[in-house]
Amino acid sequence: MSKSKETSTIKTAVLPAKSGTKKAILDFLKNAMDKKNFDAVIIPMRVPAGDSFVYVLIKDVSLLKDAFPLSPVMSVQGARVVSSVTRLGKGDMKIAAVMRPCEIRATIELAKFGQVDLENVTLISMDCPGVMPISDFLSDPEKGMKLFDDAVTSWDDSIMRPVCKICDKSSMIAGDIHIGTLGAKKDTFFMIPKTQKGNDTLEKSDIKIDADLDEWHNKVTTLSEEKKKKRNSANKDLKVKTGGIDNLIDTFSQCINCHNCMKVCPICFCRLCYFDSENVKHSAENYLQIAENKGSIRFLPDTILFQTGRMMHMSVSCVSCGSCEDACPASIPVGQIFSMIADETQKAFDYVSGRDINEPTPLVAYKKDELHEMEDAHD
Amino acid sequence: MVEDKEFMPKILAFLCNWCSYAGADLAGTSRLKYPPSILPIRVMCSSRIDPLFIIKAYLGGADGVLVAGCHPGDCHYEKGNYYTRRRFALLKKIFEELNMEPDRLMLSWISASEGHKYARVATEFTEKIKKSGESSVKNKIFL
Amino acid sequence: MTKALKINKNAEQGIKEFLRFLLESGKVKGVFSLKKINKEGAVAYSLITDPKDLEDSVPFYPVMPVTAGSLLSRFTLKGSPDKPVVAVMRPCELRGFVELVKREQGSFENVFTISMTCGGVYPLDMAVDKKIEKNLPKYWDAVKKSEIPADVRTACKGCTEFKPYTADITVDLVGNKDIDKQCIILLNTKNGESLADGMDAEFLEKKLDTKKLDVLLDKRAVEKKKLFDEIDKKMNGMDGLIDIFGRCIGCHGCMRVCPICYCKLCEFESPDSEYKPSNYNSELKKRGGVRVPPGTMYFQLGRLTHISISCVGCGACDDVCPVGIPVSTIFKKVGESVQKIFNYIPGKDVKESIPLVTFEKEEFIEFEE
Amino acid sequence: MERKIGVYICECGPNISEKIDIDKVIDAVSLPEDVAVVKRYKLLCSVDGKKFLEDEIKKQGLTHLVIAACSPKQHEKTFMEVCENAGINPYLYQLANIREQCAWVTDDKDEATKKAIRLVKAAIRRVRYHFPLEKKEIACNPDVLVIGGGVAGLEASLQLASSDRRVYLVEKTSSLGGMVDNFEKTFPNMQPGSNLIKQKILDVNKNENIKVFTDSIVEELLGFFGSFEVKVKAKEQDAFVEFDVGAVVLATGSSFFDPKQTPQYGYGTLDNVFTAIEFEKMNKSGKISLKNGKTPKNVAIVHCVGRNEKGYCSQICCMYSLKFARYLKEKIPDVNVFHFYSDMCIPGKSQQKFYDQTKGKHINFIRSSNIEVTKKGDNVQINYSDEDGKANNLPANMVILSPAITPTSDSSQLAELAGISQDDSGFFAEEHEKLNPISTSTEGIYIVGSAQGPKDIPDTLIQAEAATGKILSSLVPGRKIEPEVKVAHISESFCIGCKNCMSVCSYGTITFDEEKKVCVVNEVICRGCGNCVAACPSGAATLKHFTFKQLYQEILEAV
Repeated sequence: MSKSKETSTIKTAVLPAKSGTKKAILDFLKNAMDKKNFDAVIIPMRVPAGDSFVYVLIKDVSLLKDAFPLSPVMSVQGARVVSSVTRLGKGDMKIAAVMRPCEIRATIELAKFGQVDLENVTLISMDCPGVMPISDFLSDPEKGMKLFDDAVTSWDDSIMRPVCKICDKSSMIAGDIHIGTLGAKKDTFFMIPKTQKGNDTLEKSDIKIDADLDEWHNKVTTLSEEKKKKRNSANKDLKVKTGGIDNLIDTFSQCINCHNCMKVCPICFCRLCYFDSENVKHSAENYLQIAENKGSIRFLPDTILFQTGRMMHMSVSCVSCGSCEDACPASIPVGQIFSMIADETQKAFDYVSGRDINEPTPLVAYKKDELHEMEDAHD
Repeated sequence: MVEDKEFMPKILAFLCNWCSYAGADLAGTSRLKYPPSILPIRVMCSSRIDPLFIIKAYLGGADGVLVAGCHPGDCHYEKGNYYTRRRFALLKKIFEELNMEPDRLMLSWISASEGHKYARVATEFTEKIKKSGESSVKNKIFL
Repeated sequence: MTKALKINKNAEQGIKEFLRFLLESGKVKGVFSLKKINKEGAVAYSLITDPKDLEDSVPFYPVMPVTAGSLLSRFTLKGSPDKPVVAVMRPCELRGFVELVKREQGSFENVFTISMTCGGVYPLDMAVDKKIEKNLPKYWDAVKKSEIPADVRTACKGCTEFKPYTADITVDLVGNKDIDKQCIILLNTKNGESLADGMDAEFLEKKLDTKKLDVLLDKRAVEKKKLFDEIDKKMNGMDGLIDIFGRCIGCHGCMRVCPICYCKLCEFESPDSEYKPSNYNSELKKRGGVRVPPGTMYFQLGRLTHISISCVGCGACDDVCPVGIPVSTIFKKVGESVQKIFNYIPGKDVKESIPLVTFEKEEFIEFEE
Repeated sequence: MERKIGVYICECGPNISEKIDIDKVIDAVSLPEDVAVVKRYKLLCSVDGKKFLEDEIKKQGLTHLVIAACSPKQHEKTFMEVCENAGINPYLYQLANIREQCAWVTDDKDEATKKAIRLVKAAIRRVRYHFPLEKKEIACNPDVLVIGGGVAGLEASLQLASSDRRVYLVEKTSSLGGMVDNFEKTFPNMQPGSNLIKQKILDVNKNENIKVFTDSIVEELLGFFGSFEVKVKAKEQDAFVEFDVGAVVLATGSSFFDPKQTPQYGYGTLDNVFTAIEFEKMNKSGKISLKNGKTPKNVAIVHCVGRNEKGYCSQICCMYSLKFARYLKEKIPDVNVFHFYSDMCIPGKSQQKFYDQTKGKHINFIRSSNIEVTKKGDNVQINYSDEDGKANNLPANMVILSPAITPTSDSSQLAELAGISQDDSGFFAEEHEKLNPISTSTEGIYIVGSAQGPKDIPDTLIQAEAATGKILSSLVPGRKIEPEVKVAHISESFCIGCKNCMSVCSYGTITFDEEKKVCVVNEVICRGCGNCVAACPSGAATLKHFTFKQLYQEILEAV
């Protein structure tokens, strides 16, 4: 199996964006819908109150003008959206989903778990400057809009989610088409087809795919290297802060077991979480017995079990989107922690979540000759 | 567009099998006339009507929802309609509190022999809904 | 007049001494109380069996990480303790538990309850950076004076049910000027009396001073009206609701922390509520576009039909909402009005049926047309 | 398997075709790909029509069927049979009512057509979510348990017992006969009461298909229509007799209001104040006399004792009070009888006549209120207000009180045993006053006689015969019972055990599994109203053929 194709062999289209990239992307979508290349589009829209952005499945082209391909917040992880639309059947509509790279990677993970049917979906990603923590945006939406607009221009990540600040995959192409703004000349942007489906889509829209990718590629590589450095150092600090059982308990001491993190996680797709099931409910006497062993127990007692258990269940597929952290009412840096762990678990299996739809998730596959470092030394 | 036709509401009528549905049938066999706004949904007992159905119908764009069952004391299943009435009261109150057009919901007891009442209720409710106008919920995309 | 116990220590130390007596004398097998669980001072509910561990307990700490009603439900759902356990909880938490017991989600068997006249709790986000700890002196000062402490939960600001209905024991806090030096423990029930029996402390006959409670009640009522009026202005039909709930991210945290929402799997997360491609098709045909995941309003309205009748106004849903929707104010406002038509006060009496599983033959005639 | 839906629209002669543009409907509903065929036909319910449908289903290989025609009340079953004959499950079909609730009620043909399109579309949408339901058959036990050996129980036993149906008659006292056995004569024809009952007792005793238990009570009654398990215990014995029956007749009779609760009548404190049943017994013994052995000259009969307290008229007291006047006149020709009454209850074809015949010299009727009986010398005195409200009094030697009929003291116990409900007064509650006056909320358990409410002998016998009719027609030996198919079901994995469903169920269908802490539906008893489903907050309960999805899809299409 090949790792993703050498980027330099891929060609890109260069499109004009005289009235801004947003407008250009919407025009592209409108044009594609008019040509019946797509019947519907999944894209963020600003809610009427203006204080958030949500995904809308749009069929009526006239609604597109209010769409926001690069919204400042990620209120719902896009993978959940694609799953909602296609889980029970691919349907008869050709749909374009315009989302962030991490959302697309999660979508691909869900496809591996049968939670998404991609047959009729074209995944369109874009260079991502990050998203703002939702509470920051909510505190003053208008100011938030302005800050975000500035950040898109300057590519400054200081207002973004903590995991966005250290995201080294913010331009990773995992879907069918990627919209590149980095390295593009003024008033232009790239449309990079990654798959045959992407290629066809662009061709059907009469878009020529003939330009080199080097400028974009160089810029992205530089940025990604920078972020990787930042990431490594942040993770090192975090490991010191949260490593060891005592620190871990301290970190999660404010957890209220609301399981919001699980609920908004794009990878946690179970209808009923194991950690909410009958398996974790005990009798009063059981609880008292546990308490008596220690003098007292926190109630409910299974916070660390839940957190580590959830890691077991999803960390190889974690895309480091940070939705969990946005949803945590106790301000636990849960996104950063899970992201840090995910780095390690995925590395162990030479796996990158959402990188390639043909790569099986690590726990449903094995190689005969691997992971010997985990085994006892004696032969 | 041919002409501006008069607004004909879409009203869902949940009818219990034994009384109200039979009453509606009787209106038919008696050749009574009422507006085509009413669309019947047959359930065995009005107590099957989960308030969530009514919410769904409303969010789905129904201009009105009618819940009809046997008269209190006459329920084919003894006391189902008493619970229906409580659930309806609860839901109506919630709609009221949310300033959400409670008048689009209606509860009526119609027996198998009350074909006339059915036709009258259907007509009057339709008139009432016509006055309230088309439900704006129909066009909402952020539900 | 009720039998009461007077312990000459500040209220929190007093109740801790009482709890210690209960554990040491073997009258109870365990104590449910808020407790500091680490050096940082994080506070969580704990089940304490060793009297020594009571040292870190903070029974009256003004925070509600989870509602104790839900916890006691979890504690007793799979079988009650075989010897008494005592739980210190706020009036709304107790009401929540009563509602759960009515729904067979827990039991009072061998569960004794200590509650208090409640000054309210701080929102969860204030637990970060020790903000609550720093606020404590101001908090207790306000409680003493029958005032609403600044910055407490919105739900607490407008809560008019701060005196417990059914606690075995009530600790006199609101308006009690002497909480720094004495702890008055009212023994409301036989269970309460039997717990206190044998304690080396002063026994007296006492009654809650309704005047000082009324002072707070009036302030809270004013606050409540203000909250309700404000939200009422916003609840302007479907557009108003979309404005309020538009930013909902669908985490359903409000449902998960709600003491009344007790289903294993919420109906709104069940297969029944999922959209098939055909559903999307028909929605799109109608509206041109549809929010995904769908059903934000359906969830909120549906949850209102499911729980408003029993909403105890604890405010846990507000605390957990990552996007700051005033869930609790809306649910409490709707809740009170539906409770009124059924003449029902949730959590008041464990023997009273939930209105939706009972009926009277002559009622609600006004709803029929 | 691919779904292939066939849609057939009935012209119903001119009934539908003149009011609805059927071709337009066909056009409008032909779109979805799983709709394999849409056709019109002149009269689907005709023999030819049914044949046509059957052939179509087979020829087209249809999996689902939608018929747009008349009301399901008319022909739902007809087309279910067609489905069965054609080899598809009859529940994979839906009938859209475009006649009674569309064609016949809509003037404008355009509008009617539009409405018909919506109705048919909704039916198509719904039928996609139908799943096959299988008819169940259970072997039924034709035997019957009759509780109560009074006139009602005896009559029911005699009617039911036959060579292929055994009757178990359980009587709690030591002898059969019940209340009627006390009556020397019965109104209105003044025939000897004991003759009537004696013959029945004789017949029962010699009927080898009736097993009589006296001095016995039913200790346990479990199961459902067609299969109840019964445990009978003889008094003062520990051993049970156990047997199975298919139906139960409750004929446990009634009791009397205790006049001691109304001390103003002097019962229990004054001599020569008797209750009606005491007087019946005295009369049957052959001699009517005062405590001192003397013959009474002036006898007062007080009607409606306890009527206000109980809040209902007991129907038969006026008549037996009149009968008492006859008894008195027969045995003491010169006696003076005074009826103290407030309303005379003499309905029906023969009762007025009885009253007219009884009325006469020395039999006085005093319409009165505020009655009080006091002692006056050796005698008693009746103080009362007359019709004008004026206080008055009347001395008498003897007072007979006609008390209200009440439920027996063990009726609550019996109701619980049988799982049936009681009315506000404590009598067994019938399923429906008008529609099902002898059935109860538990199928297969019937109530007859005064256990259901005050009743005279003819009405009691009518009920006994009605109940036996129900049983004979539904519990045929050798025939299987088909319980309702469209019943509730509770998902064990989603049920949280809150018992909301149990609280609202009228039929005791739902039980609680203490081990798993979940509610369980007994599908044999369930009648399929769906109340429990709407009461369930977690969506664990569902009603087959009226599932959330089916209704929800229908709703969505309809709006």
